[in-house]
Formats: sequence, structure tokens, C-alpha cells
Amino acid sequence: MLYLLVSIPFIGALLVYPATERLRLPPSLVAGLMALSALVLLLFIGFPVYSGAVLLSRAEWIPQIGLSFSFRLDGLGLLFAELILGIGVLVVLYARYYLTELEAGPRFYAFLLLFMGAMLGLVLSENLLLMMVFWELTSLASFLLIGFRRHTSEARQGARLALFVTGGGGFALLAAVLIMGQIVGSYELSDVLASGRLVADHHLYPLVLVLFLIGVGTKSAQFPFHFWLPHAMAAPTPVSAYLHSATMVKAGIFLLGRFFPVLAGSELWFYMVSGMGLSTLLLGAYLALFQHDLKGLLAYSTISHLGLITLLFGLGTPLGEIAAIFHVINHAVFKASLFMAAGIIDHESGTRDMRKLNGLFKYMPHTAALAMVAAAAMAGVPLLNGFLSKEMFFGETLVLKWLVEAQWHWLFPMAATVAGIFAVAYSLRFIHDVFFNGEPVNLPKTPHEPPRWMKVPVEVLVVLCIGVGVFPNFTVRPLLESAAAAVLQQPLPEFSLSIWHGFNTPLVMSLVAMGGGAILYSGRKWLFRAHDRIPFQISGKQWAESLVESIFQLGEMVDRLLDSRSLRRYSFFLLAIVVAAGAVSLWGESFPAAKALTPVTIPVVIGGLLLGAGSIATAVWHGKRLLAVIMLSIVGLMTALLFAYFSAPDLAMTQLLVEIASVILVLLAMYFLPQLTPPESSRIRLARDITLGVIAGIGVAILSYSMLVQPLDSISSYYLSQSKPGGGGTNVVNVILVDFRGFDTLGEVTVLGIAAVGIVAMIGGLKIWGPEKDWLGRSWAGDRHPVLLTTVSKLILPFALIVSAYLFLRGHNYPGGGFIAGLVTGVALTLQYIASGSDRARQRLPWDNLKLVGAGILIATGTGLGSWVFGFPFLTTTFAYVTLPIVGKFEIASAMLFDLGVYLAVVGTVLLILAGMGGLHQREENV
Amino acid sequence: MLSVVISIAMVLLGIALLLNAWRLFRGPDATDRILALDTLYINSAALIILYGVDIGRADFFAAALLIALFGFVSTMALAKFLLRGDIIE
Amino acid sequence: MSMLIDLLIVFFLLLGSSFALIGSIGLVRLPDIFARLHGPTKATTLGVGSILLGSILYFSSRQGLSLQEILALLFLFMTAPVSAQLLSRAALHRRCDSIARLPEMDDGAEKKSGNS
Amino acid sequence: MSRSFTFFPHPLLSALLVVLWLLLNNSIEPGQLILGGFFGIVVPLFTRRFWPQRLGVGRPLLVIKLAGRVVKDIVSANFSVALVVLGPTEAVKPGFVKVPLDVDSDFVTTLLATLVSLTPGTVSADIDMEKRVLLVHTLNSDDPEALIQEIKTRYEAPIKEIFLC
Amino acid sequence: MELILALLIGITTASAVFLLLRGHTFPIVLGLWLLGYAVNIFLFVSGGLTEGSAPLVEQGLEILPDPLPQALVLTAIVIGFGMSAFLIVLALRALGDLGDDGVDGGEK
Amino acid sequence: MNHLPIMPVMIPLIAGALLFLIGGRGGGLDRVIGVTATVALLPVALLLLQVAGTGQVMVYYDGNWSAPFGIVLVVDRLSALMLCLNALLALASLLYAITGDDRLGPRFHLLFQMQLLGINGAFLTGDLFNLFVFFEILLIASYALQFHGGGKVRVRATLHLVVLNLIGSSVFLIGIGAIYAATGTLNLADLAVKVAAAGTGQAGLLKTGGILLLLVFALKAALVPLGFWLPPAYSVACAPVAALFAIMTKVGIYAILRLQGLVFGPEAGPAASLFTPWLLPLGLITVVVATFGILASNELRRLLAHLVVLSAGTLTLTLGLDSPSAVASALFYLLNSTLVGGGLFLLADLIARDRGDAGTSFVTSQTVSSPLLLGSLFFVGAIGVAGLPPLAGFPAKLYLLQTAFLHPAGNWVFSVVLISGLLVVVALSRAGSAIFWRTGKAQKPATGIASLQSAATASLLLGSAALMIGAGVTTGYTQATAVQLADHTGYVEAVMENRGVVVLPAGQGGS
Ligand code: NA
Ligand code: NA
Repeated sequence: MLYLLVSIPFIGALLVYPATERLRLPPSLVAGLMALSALVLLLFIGFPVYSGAVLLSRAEWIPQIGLSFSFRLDGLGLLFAELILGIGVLVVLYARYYLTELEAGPRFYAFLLLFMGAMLGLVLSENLLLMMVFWELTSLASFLLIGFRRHTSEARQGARLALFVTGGGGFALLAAVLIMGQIVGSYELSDVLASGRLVADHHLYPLVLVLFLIGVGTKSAQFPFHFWLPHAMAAPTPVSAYLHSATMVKAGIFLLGRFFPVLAGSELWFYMVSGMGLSTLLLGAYLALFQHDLKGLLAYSTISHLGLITLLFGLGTPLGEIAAIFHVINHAVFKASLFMAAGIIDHESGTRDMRKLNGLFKYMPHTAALAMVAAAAMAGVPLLNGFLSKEMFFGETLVLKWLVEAQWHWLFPMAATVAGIFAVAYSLRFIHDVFFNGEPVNLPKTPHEPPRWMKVPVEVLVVLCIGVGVFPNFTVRPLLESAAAAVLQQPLPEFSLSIWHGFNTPLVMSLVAMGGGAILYSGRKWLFRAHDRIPFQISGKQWAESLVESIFQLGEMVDRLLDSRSLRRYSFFLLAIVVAAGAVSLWGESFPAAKALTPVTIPVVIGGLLLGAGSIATAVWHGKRLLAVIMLSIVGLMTALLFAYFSAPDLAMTQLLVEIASVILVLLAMYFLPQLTPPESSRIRLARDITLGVIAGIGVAILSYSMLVQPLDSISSYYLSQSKPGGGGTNVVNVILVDFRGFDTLGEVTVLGIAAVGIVAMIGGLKIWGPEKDWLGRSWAGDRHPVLLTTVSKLILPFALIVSAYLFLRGHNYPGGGFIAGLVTGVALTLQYIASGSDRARQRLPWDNLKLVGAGILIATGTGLGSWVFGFPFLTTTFAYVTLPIVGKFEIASAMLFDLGVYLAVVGTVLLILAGMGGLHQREENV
Repeated sequence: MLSVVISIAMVLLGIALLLNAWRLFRGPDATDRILALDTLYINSAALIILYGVDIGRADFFAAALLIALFGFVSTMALAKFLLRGDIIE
Repeated sequence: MSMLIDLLIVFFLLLGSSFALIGSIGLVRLPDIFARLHGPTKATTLGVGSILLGSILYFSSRQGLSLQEILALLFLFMTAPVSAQLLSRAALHRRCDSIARLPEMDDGAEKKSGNS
Repeated sequence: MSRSFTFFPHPLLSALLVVLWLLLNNSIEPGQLILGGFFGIVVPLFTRRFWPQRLGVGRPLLVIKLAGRVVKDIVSANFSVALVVLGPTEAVKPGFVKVPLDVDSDFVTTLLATLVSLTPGTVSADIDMEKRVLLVHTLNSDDPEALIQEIKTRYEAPIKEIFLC
Repeated sequence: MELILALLIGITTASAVFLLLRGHTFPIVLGLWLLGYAVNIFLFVSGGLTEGSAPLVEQGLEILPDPLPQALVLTAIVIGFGMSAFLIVLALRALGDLGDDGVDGGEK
Repeated sequence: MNHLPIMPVMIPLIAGALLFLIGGRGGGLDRVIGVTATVALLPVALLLLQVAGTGQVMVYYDGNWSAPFGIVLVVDRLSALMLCLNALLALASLLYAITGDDRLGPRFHLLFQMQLLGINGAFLTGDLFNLFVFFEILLIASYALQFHGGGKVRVRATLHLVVLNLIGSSVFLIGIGAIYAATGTLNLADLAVKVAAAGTGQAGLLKTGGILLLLVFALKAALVPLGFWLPPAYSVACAPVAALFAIMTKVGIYAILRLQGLVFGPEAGPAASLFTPWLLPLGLITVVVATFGILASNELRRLLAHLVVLSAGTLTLTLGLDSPSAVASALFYLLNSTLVGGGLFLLADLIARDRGDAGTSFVTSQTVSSPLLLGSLFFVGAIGVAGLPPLAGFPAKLYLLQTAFLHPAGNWVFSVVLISGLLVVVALSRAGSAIFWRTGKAQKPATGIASLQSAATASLLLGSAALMIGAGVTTGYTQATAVQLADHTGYVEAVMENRGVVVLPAGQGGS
């Protein structure tokens, strides 16, 4: 039942939200019906709660984090739920008339219902994390509602401010809840409430309390977080009437009540909560008086009343809690009606500025009467509900003299009285300044009574004000008792709800407040002037906005500082951290037990000299680009020799061929690139880069050395022993490539193919022109295709293809294989492009290289898939020795087919890349 | 005898490589450097073959064959770059 | 017999490496780029050729007839002149320092290429 | 120039490739012969777009004679270069010589230029196909006319005979 | 010998790192290329040094090199080629689209 | 023979190879192939998830070679989860792309399949070098996809991306070399055994190699100070590409997690818990810097790109908490942030199309023409990514914070995560209010929104809602995953037992 209850508003929201014109029923009607049905359901199922029952529903949701789908209906929840749904129904009704046709879209009601559901969920949650879910949802929904009039900057700012403050508080509260849950070991409210002093005695209690109060304070607009609330008045008035009187701002108060048994009872609680309440009470009351905006006045008054309730909770006395809860009800009722009245005035007169609004009584007497009653309740006039709870409040402040140190005991009653004086004064202003005080000034509209049904919600609420004020025991006592019992978690003390308690100090304080308020209001002109003369008005809003603004600015600053959008910086960071991390890891590690070192030989010394000199020369001469490429070629050649020397013929050949292809590649690019790199670096940067380079070099050298002296026992012995019997080849490297680790090779061919596709994609649409002259200003030589080159290249082609075939076929047993053969073919064909030019070469090599690559990959993959047919894993190879007449015995290996795929893909890629780049210049001439 | 001679031959080739490198680093013109690189390629082929004789295995011959076949391609590309800028026209 | 073959191997290896060295000395010593071109294209080629012959003899005498090396020689002879000519063309085009008077080059205007 | 499809666009090339294949594999086993034959057919078919014209060899015996001459010249060329390299470099009197050509086919010109480069004291520095001039760089430019004559008689003439042009 | 190789790898890495920190695409290409050599040699010698042999079995070789790093380096070389090619064309594309070959644009 | 474990790489590989041969010239055949292959990935991944969910570790022995000699593909809970996530994200991205973005440049579908191949391969492989190869595949594909659509900003971003990642690849190889030299193996399961048994002599090599790998993965995961390349790149990538890229940083995270769990765990001898001390600081710094980046962003796509970094940082710091529950919470967080992050990139594109010249920058512009759809989606996405209820980002954050509570550095994690969370909310509310609320007069949008586009976008964003509803099951799965990772003996045994190797009848050749 509780699930149904909570879900009704959400279902309503979902129903209403997407409805534009399609929904026959007006959204307001749906929303109202939803709220009403929820209220009826609540009253129905909530009945046992009055007699002390607690309804619980539990369902697992995320057991790993302790989030369960559990609801709880106890007295406190019932009270709040009734307020939420009751006032909710009235607000929907009110909004139906308040909002213009244009505004009253389904969106509004959807947001309102969303908010209603969130609030309902919040007050009914049994699971603390679930409660946090709803808590944050209320912030989000209120963001949407406050920002509903999105075209005005006030609405946008107000919404964002509210979200910032309440969202921030939400995160603090979340932390508090998490810590509490961890301390208790459960997030179920029942467990937490049953944990006694566990939290309060924990060493994290102060932290929990502070975080908790930040959450409470932000939501319930307590000083110093109160400032968002007045700006939230940019919301449509029904929203204010709902959120800022009865519901959202009471969420924090609700929490104070909820966690009272767990967190209250300490000195810290007393000082912090009552201190916060007291300051809010006074500040709100004071500032309310000076607002010219009708809703502003109500907003600050709300702040003040919330402070009052907080103060009561802070006092920690049982009667104080009862008074607090009582005032929650009363404030909700009269403030909602006042907001609605203010909305009517705004709606009918076009302004909320009290300096313009005067003498409305004669234009709208009915409304005025209602507003005056509600305002009187706010002021604490007897026979109205506000009087009762205020009396209890005054009474409780007096009790304190036994609690606090003697010399300060007067502070609380004193402050309460002062606040009372101001409350009377601003209530008076609300009545006098708007409904009397002469004639209206420059009103945009001529005011008149609103539609009949718009007043009904106000009337209902005003009747409640009076009903509670006159017959408290009859109307409100059961609810109050059950709620208070839920808060206190212990038997309630005796308390009396009656208008007359005799002539006692609270009554005196009330009378002083009335009289003082009247005097204060009569001296308002002097007061306003004095208030305006206060040199600096601390605006919480400005402060918060500048805080947000400076956060944004700080963000930009840090972002600009760190993220320079400079590749050089990125590279420097990357390389520096690699070097640093490498150094940290190597530091202090001993070299492994050295194996016998290899004696130095002359060829290695000479080759090494050339290699090292070539590397350094490349770096030194990098500005002269052609020179640098030549130097790099030495390094490449020497690397190939090194591979050969250290027993890697396949590698030596691959390196040689790739080197040649790379030189062609880079020369192709260099034609378009500037031939010289301008000297670009400052000395400092140069020194820095050299230093990093040297450190990196040293680091890698040390790592290499420790690797080289490391005796190694590797898995390679398996490859050596299995190559022939298992893989059918004697060239172990090739067998690894096409068999043991054929999967790698397939991936590598794929990389090549993708690179080629990417290159083709980048070349397409590239508009680039080569220079007319070389970098020394000479025009290019004539004769594009020297005859000697052309002829020799053509001559070489068949020979190269034969060599390629030779290397391919023997690759399984001797140095060679698909890669190397593919590179040979690729280079031989590229040579034709160089010798005879793109056009002619393309005529003679007319196939689509991209397709060739695809075919290669498909053949390699297909060979691998072939093994599926025989029930083997992908890439399982087989081989057989076949004996034919004449030919004799030879080997057929499926790995050869795989290697053929590799071959084709490599040929295709090399041609795509080199010939594709070679085609760039062609385009220029065609343009 | 053979191994001594091979060692001598290797030293001779090594010196040849160093001389090539001298021209390579010295220049003066880009053509000189490219020529030196070309020579370096050919001498490398010689070195590889000699190495094969030294260890008594023909496994490295293919590498020398590739240098003989394609060693001129880099040279040719570099020269064509000097002449025409665009090496594939 | 094998002694004689070994002597021949020694001869060819030494001759080859010597010529390779001479070619490289020429690369260093000769006065201009055009003169330097002669060293590598000839001496080095023959140097490699001799070493290849030595290799042929060596492997043929030990592991059965091996004539592969002839191929390398063939390729080398085919390609070395191409390098030489392109480099000399480049040097001519760049008007490199030369002891001989450089012939006139009609560069700049595109010449029609051969009928390749 | 279009001809009907044939399996042997260049029989000579095919034969050469078979020989190359056998050389590469150091073997004349039947299996290798068959493989070599296969490539001897396939490769020329593949590359025939590059060689639209069939090359004919007119006098096979002359080929051998020319080859012997070239080998001899290469060896002597190397010794003469060695002397120049190791001797006093001031003695070098290099020069450029323009050799007018009688041949006009690309292939033949290429062959000639290659031979010139491989042989004594000369490197073919440039070919001008329009003017049919071979620019030769020589290390010894005492008598350019003699050089031109030597090239023409020693190499160009036999080549012309061999390739029937 | 081990020391020589370690030094070579170090020198090549140092040169490469210096080049990688230049502000134009071309030296960076060179740097990556050079770094590729250093890395390939590094990976190659991770299996130790073996002179005068080849990873060929059943052919009378007594000491065989570790074939696995060779296969890995072969893969790395080929991948490196593809990557370099991509980068070079990208550098051209950047030149064509952005008008200069600086890596950080004109503003820096 | 059960070939299911290799299917996640086979499908995109074959599709990609086919796309080399056909497609590329429009005609729609490429779309058919691409979509078919991508759709097919989903049931495969789900089947794998189902099997892995029972706790079984599936091993596929490529080439029928036994471990540690051949390359193995391993599907455990973690791999299966990542495969599923990738399949979902890919499908949505591709469906979005086929409404037109795939035609912005050539060969989109080929590259897309290859991207999937690389990602799936990285999730599957049980071999260190093979991981490198798949990383290269996914990288080269990502370079090309990053460039897809062309234009100046993309060119520069791609250039930076490529250079940094090429450096990263070199570092990867150095790391592999060092680890191979120390252990003589590449198989991850075998490495787990060998590293645990390594002596102090190998400590330097192992530690350095491992740390270098960590940095490479951190580069992929875009952790500060290695990840500055990401925001400029992702913020300009074509929308479906950017959406798919949401998982790319997670590949880095995955690799960290895999190696941390398998090779450099607490029992790893001299390299025990090698990554752990680095992760928390790296993650915290990344979160802080990314938060500043989010605040500094003046347009939505850049903000989203920073959010990607933020999520990577959050994941990293969570892994730094070094406990099974941390891993479990990280995985849950990962699922949510990937789906929502991807969806938001698609949404940003829809917004940009709608707003015309204003694009996604936070300036006054014409009224968004479909505020109901786009605004709602934005709201949902913002909630999902900011970790607010009622979407799955919220329990993810709760889970993380609960884990952090027990850690000595928990207060740091609490403060950084919560404050950053608030600032993200602030930044997102600014973004949303600027885009949807601060509007001028209404105009017709530049391009209409195809229903497929909105469906793809919504499905990713609502993925967070689905995750929230199924959070119990999902966290149960991630918890089990974390437990499986913490005790790697199951993985090692499954791989090294070689039960999947087909034994030949005696006397038959081949392998
Ligand atoms: Na491989
Ligand atoms: Na096999």
C-alpha cells in the first residue's frame, strides 16, 4: 500500500508529462485527481498510525550497498504526508486558475507531481539511502519548478542558486548518512533509531552532526544558507505556496525530527541547532519587514519561522519538540494561504511591489479578509493557530534558564520576543500596506476579485487556521501526538493545547510582541531609512553567485594552466612521467646475478658507432630535414646489420625493406612539407628537452643493461622443440608468426590494413601543393622519368617477383615468409610508381589495393576458420608431406595459405600507402 | 687460416664503413651524403656475406640479396627528391 | 684440391674487402662529387663481387654447389649505374663543385621523358 | 601493338626466370624445375603490361663475347680506379664528354649507359633521349674523341648487332 | 657487448625523446621513427644476445637464439610502419588543412 | 568445440574484411554488414555473460596450442561484462551513425568494425603481447575514426592523439620487453605464476616493466597528467564516434584492473601490489583536474569530454582503494558512466543540430525546437552522469563512498568525490539552463531529428535507469566479478589446465 501511495504522484507525472494536445483531460485535472486519490489513500491506510502503529514495507533493492526499497509510515511521516498531499491538492486547484493558458502546460503539473512524489518518498522512507534518493529528487524537482519561467533570468538564476545550495547540502547530508549507516551497520531507519547512543558516542559524531546540519540548514533555509529562498520566489506562486511553505523547506525540519533520537541530546547539538535556529529566526524576522516584494516578505518570514522551529528542535526538550511539530503544521497552513493570497494579488493587480499596492481592500474585500486572517495567524494573534504554537515556543525559551549558564538565560526569551515583535510588524505591514494605506499607484491592471475557485484553497486553509486556533484538541491533537511520539521515540510528556493558560510569562511575551510590533510598524518610515543607510548589505545571493563564478573562473584558470592545448606540453608530461616512474621503479634495485657477458667484437663496435652517431646526428640536424632523413637511414641500416649479427635474419630483412619503404614514404611527404624546420626553441626549452632526453636515455640504458645480464628461462624452448614436429617448419620465427602466435600476425595485418584505409580517407579531399622550386630556390630538374631508372626498374620487376616467390615459399623453413615476400613485392611495385609515374603504374597495376588487403585478411581469417570444420580452434594449422611422381616429396602446410593472406595484405597496404601518397601531386595538376 | 683472413677482411670492411660514415657526416653536399649512404648499403651487403662465410651458414645471403636488389631504391628516391621534389609523379 | 680452393677463397675475400675499402677511400679522397662517384660504383661493386665469389667457392666446396650469389652480383651490376647516374644528375642539377667544367644543363624546362 | 593473349609474352625472360629460380634454390630437382617453369610463365604474364614489346636477341654468340669483354673491362676498371684513388689525387683530370648515340630504344640505351658506368674511368652522368646524347663523366679527359670512339665501337656497336637495331 | 647495446639503446632513446619534444610534425615523425628503432632493439635483446646463429631448427645449429622476441619485433616493426605511415599522411593533412606544420597551431 | 569465446573478435574481423571488398561506395551494403555484425555481437556477449556468470572461466586456445605457448582468449566475469557493455554502446552508436554520420567520410563501417575488433580483443586476450596488438588495432581505428568527417579541429586533435599514443605504444613495448626478460613468458596466467615466483634479481625489471604498462594504460584512460589529449579530441569527434569512444578510456581501466588482479596482485613477489600506491593519487588528481576542466568548459561537448576524464579518474581512485568491494563498485560505476557518457555525446550532437550555429556552446541561441525530447534527455543524462538519484550514478557513488569509508584515505575520497560531484551539478545546471532556458526566438532547426537518432540516444541514457532498476542483480554480478579477480587461481588454473586444447589421435601430424 505504501508503494502504491508513493508511486501515485510519479505515475501521475509520467502520465501528464508527455501529454501535449493528445490527452483529453486537462493536465490539471489529472494532477488534482492523482493528488486527491493519494490523499484519500493516505488517510485510509494511515488510520492505525494515530494509535501508535508503524507501518513498514520492505523490499530488497541493492543489498550490496544497503539500499532497500523500504517505506515506513509513522506519526511523523503521516503528518508530513498529510501536509504534502493536502496542500498539494489545494495547490493544484489554485494553480489551475493562477497559471495562464500558455504556462499551465502539462510540464508544470508533471514537475509538481514529481516534486510531490519526491517529498512523499522522503518522509515515508524507511531506508536512509532511499531517503537520500528522494531528498535529491526534491532538489531536482524544485530546480525545475523554480526555473519554470525559464525566459526570465531571475528564474534561471534562482533555480541554479537553489540547486547549488540545496544540492551541496544534499551531498553533505549524504556523507552524514553514509557515515551514520557505516557506524550503525545498517541503513534501515528502524535499526538506526534502535541503535541508541551508538552514533552520538562515536568519534565521528561531530563530523556527522556538522554534515547533517549543513544538509538540514541548506534545505530549510537556515542561516547562513538561507539566501537562496528569496530568490526562489521567481517561481510561479503556486510553487512558492507549495514548496516554500509546507514542503520542501520543511524537509530539513523533517530530518531534524527524524534523527532527533539519534543525534540530539548532546551539548554540541544544543549549541549548533539552537544557535542556527536563533540566528535564522532573528535575521529572517528583521529582513522580512524591509522587503517591498510581497513574496519577499513571505520568504523571509518563512526563513524566520523555520528558524523558530529549528530553535525548538535545538532546545532538545520534549515539549519543545511538540511545539516544533505543532508549528510545522501551523506555519504550513497559514503560509500556504498567504502565498496563495499574494499570488491572487499579483495575478489580479500585476505587481507584488508593496510600494505600489495600496488600498486593495475595496477592490477585493473577500481576498483581503482571508489574507488578513492568515497574516494574523502568522503574527500569533489569539484564536488562530499561530498563537498556540508561538505560546508554546515562548514557554519553552523560558525553560532554558535552568539549562544554560545563568548569565545568558535571558537571551532566548529576549530573542524570541524581539522576533515576535518583528513578526507582528511585518504581518501588520502585509495587511496594512497592501489592503489599506491609501490608493494604489500605477498598477498594471485594475485589481478585482479572482475567480471563485481560485479562492477556495485559501478559504480551506484559513478555515483550518481558525479551526486549529479555536479547537486545537479536537482538530490537531491526535496527529500531533502521534507525530511527536515518532520523533521522541519515548512516551510523551503531558502537554496542554488550549487558548488560555492563565496570565503567565508567555502571554506577557505575546502581548509585548503585539504591542511592540504595532509600535515598530508605526515607526516604519524612520526604520526603512535607517535600514537603507546600513553601509553594506550582505547579500547571500551575491556571495553565492560570486562563489560559483569564482569557482568557474578558478576552473578556467587551472584548465588553462594545465591543459595548454600544446602537444609539446602533453608530450613532455607524458615522457617526463614515464621517465620519472621508471626511475622510481628502478631506483635501488640491484642488477640481477650477471650471466657471462658476451665478448666485444669489432663489427659490433663499428656498427654501434655508426648507429649511435646516426641517432645523435638525426637529433642535431633535425632542422635540415633531408639531412636528418639520411642520418636516420644509417640508423635503420645499422639496426638491420645488428639484427643480422645477432642471429635474426628474418628481422634483418624486414628491417631493410621497411626502411626502404619508410624512406620513400617520408620523402613523399617531405615534398609538401617545408624543407627546413625553423629554429624554434628557446635555450631554456632546448636545455630542458635535452635534459629529459638524456635522462630517458640513461634510464633506458640501465634498464636494457639489467635486462641483458639477466639469465632467462623462457617459453621459447617449447617453440624450438615443437616448431618442426608441431608446426611443420624449421624457421621458428616464421612458425611463431603463422602458427604459434598466428593470432598476433592476423592482428598486425589488420593494423596495416586499417592504417591504409585511414590514409586513403585522409588523402581524399586533401588539397595540398608542392613547391615550385626547391628550398634553395632552384627550379626542379626536368625529365621526370629518367630512362635508365625506368628501364632498370621494369627489368628488376620480374626478378624481384621471383625473389619474392622464393622468399615466400621457403619462409616456413628458412628466413623469409609472407611479410618479407609481401614487402619485396610491394617495394618492387612501388619502384614502378617512382620510375614511371603514378598514372602509368596504375594502368599497369590495375587492381584495387583496398580489395587486395581485404582479400588478404579474409584468406588469413578463412584459413583460421577452416580448422573449425575439423573441430579445432581458430587458426589451428595442419601440414602434410606429399609425394608426387617427378616432383618428389614436398610439404603442404595450411600455414602457407595463412601466410599468403599476410602476403596479399602487405602488398596491398604498401601500395595503398606509397602509391596513394604518390598520387597527391597528380591531383594538383588536374585541378 | 680462413678465419684469420675473414677477420682481416672484416676489419677492412669495417674501416670502409667508417670511411663511408666520414663522408656521410662530412658532406659537403647532399649528393655526397647520399652517395656515401649508397656505398654504405653495398658494403653492408659485403659484410653480411662475409659474416655468412665466417659462421659457415648461408642463412643471411637473402639479406645481402635484398640489399643488392633494393639498396639502390633509397639512393634513387633521395636523388629523385633532389631533382624533382616529388618522387612519384 | 681443397687447399687450393681455400687459397682461392682467401684470395677473393681479401681482394673483395680490399676493393671495398679502396672504393670507400675514394669516396673520401677524391676531389669532387663526380670523381667520388667512380669509387663506389666500380671498386665497391667489384669488392662485393669478389666476396660473393669467395662465398660461392666456400659454400660450394662445403655444402654442395651454390650459385645463388651470382644473382646478387647481377642485381648489383644492374642497379649500381642507376644510382650513379641519378646522383650525378642531381649533382649536375645542383651545380656541385666540380673540377671538370660542368656541361650546360637545360633544366627548368620540362623535358619530355623517354617512351617508357 | 595489341597482340593476342599468349602464355609466353617474353620467352627469353621466361627462360631467364627459370634459371634465376634454380639459382636461387641451388637446385635442379624436378620439383624446383616445375616451380621455376610455373613462375617463368606467371611472372611475365603479370608484368607484360610493363613490357609491351618483345625483345629479340639477334646474335646469341655475340652476347657471350660482349659479356666476356665487359667482365674484363670491369676488372681493369677497378684496378685503374684503385690506382687513381690510392695515388696522388692531383693527377686526376676529370671531365665531361657528350657521346652521341645511334641507338634509340630505351632498353638498349640503358644497357649502354650501364656498361659505360661499369667500365674504365667512366660514369654515365646523364642521358638525353631527345638529343640522343649520353653525358659521360671521365676521370681522364685527355682525349674526349678517343673516348667517344671507344664507347661507340667497343659497346654500342655490338649491342646494336645483338638487339637488331 | 651487453654494455654497448645498452648504450646504443640509450643514445637512440635520448635522441628520439629530444626530437619528440619539437614543435613541428616532421621532427616528431623522425623522433617516433628513431624511438621505434630503440624500442625494437630493446625488445629484440630481451631474449638475450646470440651471435652467429639463426632461429632455425634441425639444420645443425648448436646454439639457437630466442625466437620469440624476434617474432615480436617483426610484428612491432610492421605495426610501426603502418603507424608511421598514418602519422606522416596525417601530418600532410594537417599541413593542408591548417596551413603550417607546427603541431600546436599559430597561437603558440 | 565451442567457438563462442572467439566470436566477439571473429564477427567484427570478418565484417571488417568484407567491408574492404565491398562497400565504401555508398549503396547501403556497408550499412547492412556493419549493423548486422554489430547486432550479432549482442547475443554473443549475452551468452558469454550467462556462462561467465556461473563462475566458469572459458578459455579458447588459438591455434590449438596449449598455454602458455599459444595465444589464449579468456572469458571470465570481467571480460564478459565489458563485452556486453561494448556491444550495447556500439549498437547504439552505430544506429545513430547510419542516419547520416557514417557518410561524412569514407569507410566508416570498416573502421567501426575494426574499432570493435580491437576493443573486444583487448577484453578477451589472455596474452600480454596480444593485448598490445589489439591495443594497436583499436588505436589505429580510433585515429581514423577521430578524423572521420575531417575539418581543421579534427585534424589537430587527431594529430595530438596519434603522437601521444604512438609514444605510448613504444612505452608498451618496452614494458613488455622488460617483463619478458624477467619472466620468459607472455601469457598472463603464466605471468601470474612466474611473477609470484620471481626473485629479487628480477625485481627492477618487473617493477619498471609493470609501471610502464600502468602508465600506458593510464594514458589510454586519460589520467592526469597523461590525459590532456582527450578533451580536445573527444569534443570534436563525430558524435557516434565520440559515443563509442566513451568505452576507450575504460579499456585502459580494464587493462589496469586485469593486470592488477592477475599479475601484480598482492602475492606478486617483488612486484606485489605494484599499481596500488599509484592509483589513488592518480585518480584523485584526475578527478580534481577534470572537475576544473568541466567548470572551464564553455560548450557541452568539451564538458562531456572532461566528464569522460572525470569518470576515468573516479574509477582509478576506486581501484586504488584496493579491495574487492572497491572493484565491485568501480565496475558498477563503469557501466553507468560509459552508457550515459556515450548517450550524452549523441545528445550533444542532436542539440547542436537543433541549435544551428550556436552548436553546443553556452550562449543565447534560438529556441531548441524539441525541448520536450532534448530537454528531458539532457535532464536524464545529466542526472545519470552527475550521480544523482534516481539513476544508477547515485548508487554507484554510494557504493564507492561506502568502500572508501574503510580506507585510510577515505576522507580524501569523500571530500573530492562529493565536492567534485557538486561542482559537476553546478556546471551541468549552467549548461542545461544555458541551452534550454536561455533562448531567443524560435527558429526552424537546421536538421530534423531522425527517430532512430533519438532512440539510440535515449536507449543509452535510459540504460542508466535500467541499471538502477537492475542494480541489485548488477551489483551482485560485479561483486562476484571482484571476488573472482581477487582470487586469480581460478583464472590461472582454467588457462593452464589446457582442457580446451584438442588432443589429436596418436600418429597424426600437425598441431
Ligand atoms: Na606476429
Ligand atoms: Na597449429
